[in-house]
Amino acid sequence: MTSYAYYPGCSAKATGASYEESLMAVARVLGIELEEIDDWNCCGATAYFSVREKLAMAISARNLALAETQGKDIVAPCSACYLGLAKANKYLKEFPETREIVCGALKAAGLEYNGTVEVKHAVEIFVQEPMLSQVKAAVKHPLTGLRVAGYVGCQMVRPYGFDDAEYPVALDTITTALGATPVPYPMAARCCGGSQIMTNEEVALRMSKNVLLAAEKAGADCIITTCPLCHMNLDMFQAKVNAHFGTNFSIPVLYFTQLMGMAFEASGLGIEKNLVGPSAGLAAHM
Amino acid sequence: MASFEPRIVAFLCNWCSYTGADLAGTSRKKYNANVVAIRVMCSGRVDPEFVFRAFEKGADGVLICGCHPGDCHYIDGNHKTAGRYPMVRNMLEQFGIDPKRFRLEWVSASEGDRYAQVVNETIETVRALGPLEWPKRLNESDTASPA
Amino acid sequence: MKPDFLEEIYEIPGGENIKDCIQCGTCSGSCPAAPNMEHTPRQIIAMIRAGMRDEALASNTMWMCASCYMCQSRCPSQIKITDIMYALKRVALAEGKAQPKASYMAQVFVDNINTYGRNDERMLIFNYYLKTNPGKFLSYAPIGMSMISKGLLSMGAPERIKNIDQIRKIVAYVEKDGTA
Amino acid sequence: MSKPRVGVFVCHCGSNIGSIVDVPAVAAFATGLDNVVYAQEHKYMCSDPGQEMIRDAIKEHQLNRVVVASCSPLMHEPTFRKTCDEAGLNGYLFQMANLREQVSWVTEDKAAATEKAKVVVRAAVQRVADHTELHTTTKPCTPATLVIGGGVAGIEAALQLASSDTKVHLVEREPSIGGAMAKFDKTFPTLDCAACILTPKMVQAYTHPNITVHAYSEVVDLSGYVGNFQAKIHHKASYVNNEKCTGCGACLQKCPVKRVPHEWEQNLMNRRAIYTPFAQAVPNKPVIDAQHCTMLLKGKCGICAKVCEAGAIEYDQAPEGTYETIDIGNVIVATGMKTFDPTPMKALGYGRIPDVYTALEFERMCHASGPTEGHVVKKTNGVLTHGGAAPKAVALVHCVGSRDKNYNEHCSRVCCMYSLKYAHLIKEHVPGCEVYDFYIDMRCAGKGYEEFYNRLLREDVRFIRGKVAEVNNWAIYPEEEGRLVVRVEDTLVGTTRRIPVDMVVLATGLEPAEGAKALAQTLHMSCSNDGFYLERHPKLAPVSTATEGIFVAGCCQSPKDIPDSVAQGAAAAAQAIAMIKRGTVEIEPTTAHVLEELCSGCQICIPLCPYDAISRDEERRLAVIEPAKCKGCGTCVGACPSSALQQWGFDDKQIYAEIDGILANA
Amino acid sequence: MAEKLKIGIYWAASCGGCEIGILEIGDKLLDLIEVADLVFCPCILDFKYDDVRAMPDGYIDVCLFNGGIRNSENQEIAELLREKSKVMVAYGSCASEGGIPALGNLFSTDDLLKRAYTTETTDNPVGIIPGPGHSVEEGELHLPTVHDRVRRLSDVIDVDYFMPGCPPTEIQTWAVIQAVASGNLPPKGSKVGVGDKSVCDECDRERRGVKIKKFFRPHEIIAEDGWCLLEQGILCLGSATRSGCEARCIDANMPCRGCYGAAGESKDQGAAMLSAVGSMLAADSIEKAEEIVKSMVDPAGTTYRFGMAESMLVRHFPERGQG
Repeated sequence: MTSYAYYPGCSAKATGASYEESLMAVARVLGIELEEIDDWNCCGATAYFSVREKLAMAISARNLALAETQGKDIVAPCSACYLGLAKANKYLKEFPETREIVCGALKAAGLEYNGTVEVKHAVEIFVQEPMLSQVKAAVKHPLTGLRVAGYVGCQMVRPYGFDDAEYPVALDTITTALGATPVPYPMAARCCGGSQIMTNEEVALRMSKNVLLAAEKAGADCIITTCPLCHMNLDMFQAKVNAHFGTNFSIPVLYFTQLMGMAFEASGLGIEKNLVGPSAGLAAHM
Repeated sequence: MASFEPRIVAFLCNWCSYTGADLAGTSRKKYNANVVAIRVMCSGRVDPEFVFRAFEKGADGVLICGCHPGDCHYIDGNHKTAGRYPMVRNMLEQFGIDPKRFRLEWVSASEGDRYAQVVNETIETVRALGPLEWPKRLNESDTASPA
Repeated sequence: MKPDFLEEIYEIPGGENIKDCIQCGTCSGSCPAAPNMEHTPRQIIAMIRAGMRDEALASNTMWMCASCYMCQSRCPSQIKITDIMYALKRVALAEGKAQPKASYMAQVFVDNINTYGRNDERMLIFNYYLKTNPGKFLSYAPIGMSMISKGLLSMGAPERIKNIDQIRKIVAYVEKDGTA
Repeated sequence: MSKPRVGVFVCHCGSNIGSIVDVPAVAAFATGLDNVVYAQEHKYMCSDPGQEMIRDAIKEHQLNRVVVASCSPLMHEPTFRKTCDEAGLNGYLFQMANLREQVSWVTEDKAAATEKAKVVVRAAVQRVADHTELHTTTKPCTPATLVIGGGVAGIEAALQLASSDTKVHLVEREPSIGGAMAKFDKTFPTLDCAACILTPKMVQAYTHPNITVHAYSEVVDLSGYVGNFQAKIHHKASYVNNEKCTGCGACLQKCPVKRVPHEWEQNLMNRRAIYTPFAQAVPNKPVIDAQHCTMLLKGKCGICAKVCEAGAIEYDQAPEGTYETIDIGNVIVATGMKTFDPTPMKALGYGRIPDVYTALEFERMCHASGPTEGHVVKKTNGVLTHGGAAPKAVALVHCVGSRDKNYNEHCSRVCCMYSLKYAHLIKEHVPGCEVYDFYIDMRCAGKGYEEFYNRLLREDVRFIRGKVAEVNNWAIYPEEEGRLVVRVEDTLVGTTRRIPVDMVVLATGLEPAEGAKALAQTLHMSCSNDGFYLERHPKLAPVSTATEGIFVAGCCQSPKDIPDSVAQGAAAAAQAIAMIKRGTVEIEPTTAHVLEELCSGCQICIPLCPYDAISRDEERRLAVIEPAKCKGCGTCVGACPSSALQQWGFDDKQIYAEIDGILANA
Repeated sequence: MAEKLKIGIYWAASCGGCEIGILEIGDKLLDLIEVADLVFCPCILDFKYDDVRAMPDGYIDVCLFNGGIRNSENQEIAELLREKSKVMVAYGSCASEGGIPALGNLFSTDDLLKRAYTTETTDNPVGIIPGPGHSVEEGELHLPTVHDRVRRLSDVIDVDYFMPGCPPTEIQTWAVIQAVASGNLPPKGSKVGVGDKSVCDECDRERRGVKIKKFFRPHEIIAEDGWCLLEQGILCLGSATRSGCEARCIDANMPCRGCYGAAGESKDQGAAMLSAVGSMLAADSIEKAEEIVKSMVDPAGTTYRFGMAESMLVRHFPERGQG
């Protein structure tokens, strides 16, 4: 059975709890082992990277070092964590001076990292064969007729990532595998405002609005996300968007793992924790 | 051994590598001055005896550059060079000469930058290995006085 | 003494590519936040190269950056624009030229990590608005309440990771190295 | 030979060498070397006074060896060989020391440069002592030229050659000559009709008694040497007998297979299974597309044969085609370019949004015999017909796949100008249509080009300085509904904009033609990093290549406009003609030869020679080398285990001397 | 009748095969006795070095010196015999090219002594490694100093003629004796009884232009008769080895081992062999070549089996040699 070092990331333990729950539920069904990295720390995230570049790499690398002792590749469900870890991993290999400082720092903390770990996003482990076939096989309740807008946002696909940076397909692949219908969704890889939501709320809300608008136009019954922060902006702040722009979106926003869970008829998906209630189309499948 | 300046003899094929080396010049790429090039029409002309001769006469490293496989001006002369290369390396190793002192690289006529880079790399590798001083080693090493 | 501004930029991995900018504007055209920036990313690069240090550092541009990396993935000169924005934030913070409101967030976040090893969102939000706009904090009450009701916000005290000392050692090492 | 008396001449090359290398010191150093009887410096050794100095010194000091320490031998070796010859000293008793390209230009530290210069000179002095007199041999030059590529550059070259009574073989892989230009509607900046000026030249070339046009054919091998090449030409199976075919076109009308994508029309319309690429095709002989012809696939149909009164249809032609070997004296390569495929640039929507077009697609759209009969219209349900709706606004996007390190770093040189042409054509075809022209830098270097730009400025084209970041078809604001949105920074204003349009034309850049690399290998030419063919010298020999007797012209060497391509075609022709009129070619004497007293006929060398220049004399048990066939690579010499093979000008002694010279004080 | 010819025969670093080689002249030995006296030959008769020291200079007419110079004794006697001999012949491969013992040149003297005196093939419980001045209870032993490298006879004394071969053929030997006897000597320094070309000149095997895909040692393959051994992947040194032996080994379906030394103008037998065989590989890239070369065992030991002391890299006078 496939086994990974699981890196939850901070949100998964709080606002993103239902992402973790549903991911675990789905992994159980597919026989994927996700062994949480013991005593992991923050990935550095955008905010940290932006003001303490090398330091962010160093603390990020601590997780890589921990995972290396497990001898497994890392799976991160949060796109920001994915990028934080992947970036550290990449720069360590590409830029000797960075490697020097970071390895020095790890050494100071009694750790070492030899660059043997690969960082994967949670989506990645499901879309690649043979796992994709197993996903199809695990579907008990095909989500026939459900129109899904697959939203991956930014950091899962840019600047690195395994899917197209402009028009990603991974989520549509999964959606189709679950029997549902992916809607053409131009905003799939556009920014939700993410890290700006607190510092420049107005800007962030406008971005979220465009993401929601495109989903509505596409006639989506729901949006699926791959990141707790995106989820927060699109779900929790949907009301704020409506208030701010006088729109009246009511588009349920699910973690893609929740959608998978529904199709698998798995329990403990935390769907009830999403703020925007199910649309008619979605309710039909719940 | 603070400032050891290695001496590198480079054999360059006329069509790709020597032209590439000239391009490095016309585009003013700077590289270490410790390499001196010998022009041959094709890297296939480079007889292993030349390589040995260079080491025998005190070279610290030897570099051969030819056209990329497939680009040889003489169709496949560089394949012959490629064939001799690993043998010569093994042989040098048996004589106690570090094979890293002997390098074969493909440099095309448009790869001026690459030539400069290859030269600098080679010199740094050899510098790290230290002086070879083969003639000195041969002279010193013997007790007997020749007639 | 301060390093030369451009040097500061070159110093980031791949930062030297800024020399390759042809001022085509692809970055700005790709930027979702550009309309709210005092200077577009392209202009900021021009300003950096023109040595307009203070203007660039005082700009809100880098603080508007949402880190979506669209500019970077499209740049025809392969410039790591997002990283450059980060570098600007660092210099601005280091020299106290940063727009206060904007820079608090990052600062709070960093303190947060350095103390707990992880990011406790409640502490983040609380500390941030404490510094910037306590009134605003209340506007989050509805969301906050619904989150609590959904069990997405625990009321427990923030917890540290076991080996927080490792984080401290790492921080100490890199900070003394001065290149953080 | 009498004891060597070497003269060393060190050049300052203005400041090129002099500013880094201490030339007087080098000259002084040379004086102290064995065999050196005279050493002198000069500001410009290649100048008349410089050469005069060498000639005088040879006579005055009875020099029997000369070393010139200046630039690269690839630059001036012939010059100084000639200088020696003029002074009665055999040009091969001369050796060049490269102090410029490989010393002064590449070394920062002056002291180091001077030291290296001394070493290089010492090596040359030691080497030249072992030089022997050599003499170039002359061979007759076959009075015929092979021109590869029937575009405007190739046609021009062929016509020039033909008019000098030289036989020409013009090889074109498409069914018709004409190349890219034949696809164009108008040409910038004069706006005259491409077909009107090109078609006569095509016909002229095809009918010229001195020109044999091999259409639908490719060069698959080139052997021999300058003046005496043999080219192997592959004639692809066309299933039509060109002798019999009258070009009446009956078959084109009757062929029932109508849904074949028309490559020549950029797949914007369909063609039949038997076709000519375009109406004015030259030769006007159809070819059958074996992938789609039901007769060839399933043995059913045969209509074209039925309707062909001339009985020219030959289904039984060998599918692999036929081969022909021709003798020529030299070769002109004019294989042109292909345009960049923008599909990978997803942000620009090509292939996803119907009304985003490449430059060539739009060219065909403007063309009276193109898919829309010259109407500039939008697609209707994804299909382009002349009935389509006219756009209200069109965006012209510059630098697509050019000046972009993710694709091609080079500037394609013609996109700015043809975009201006399109801007004008759109205004002409669709009165009142808004035209937005998005550029990074407007590059209008050429006769009448800037004037053309100025003219367009007056034609109310909206020029916006900014590379288009994105083209999408989803509206955020009402005025964008149902249209395409161009996202860009107007860099002159410093604001980002969303501009709604109905059609986008991508100014796709120029790339090396399909198969350029393979042909380079067939002809033993080099490519530069951008993949275009490498000229011998970017300034002084722009249409020559490193290979004697092979010339390049047009876009295969780098992106060019039509006037430059034509000029190069003519220039290459001039060089080819010069060689042929001379009637002979000089063969370098630096070939391999056998020392018979040492050769044991082991035959190691024989299979190594790519030119079959070595054979075995059975009764004498010796290797024998045919000098005319030997190209002087020296691979056999390097391989000979008993040093029984040597190469004139590169023999073991000379190279040993050079090695020893380099390492003299090691 | 004229005074009989005085012949000296000495063995330095050698195996004794050369003496057997001399016996190979068979019943010509009787003719030899007619015209010559053996005045010095430790291998056959009991002589003391002092007997030689007692001889007047140039007393010996011709000295057939075999074996390379491995230690101080070899060198001392070489110098002594040079004084006492009119004509000095480097007899056999060891004296002229270093021969088998010179393979030791690839190793340090210490390694050689350890290998010789301490490895399993030697019964030496206390692990004695003899050296100059070695004390046993009987007293001090004075042994020759082992040099760091085997050199050619011509590296330590002035040699008149060279007669390579392991051992030289009876024809060569007899030719030289006759030459000296009759007094019509070839020019000084010439190699006697050999050709200028390579062994291929005397080999009739067929070349088929086949490229080498793998190398075999003689015991790994049964070579096809009549077909060039090199093309079959057997490292036959014929093409890089001086002719004169009539390709005897090859006729016996065994590869030439190169005992006559480098052929023609070649300066270095091993390098020459590599240049030839390297050009024959079925490889169009460094990677492929490396793959094939893996099967070539001990290139130096094979291509310099006899010529090691002559190779450029371990030759004695680096500053000498054609330039």
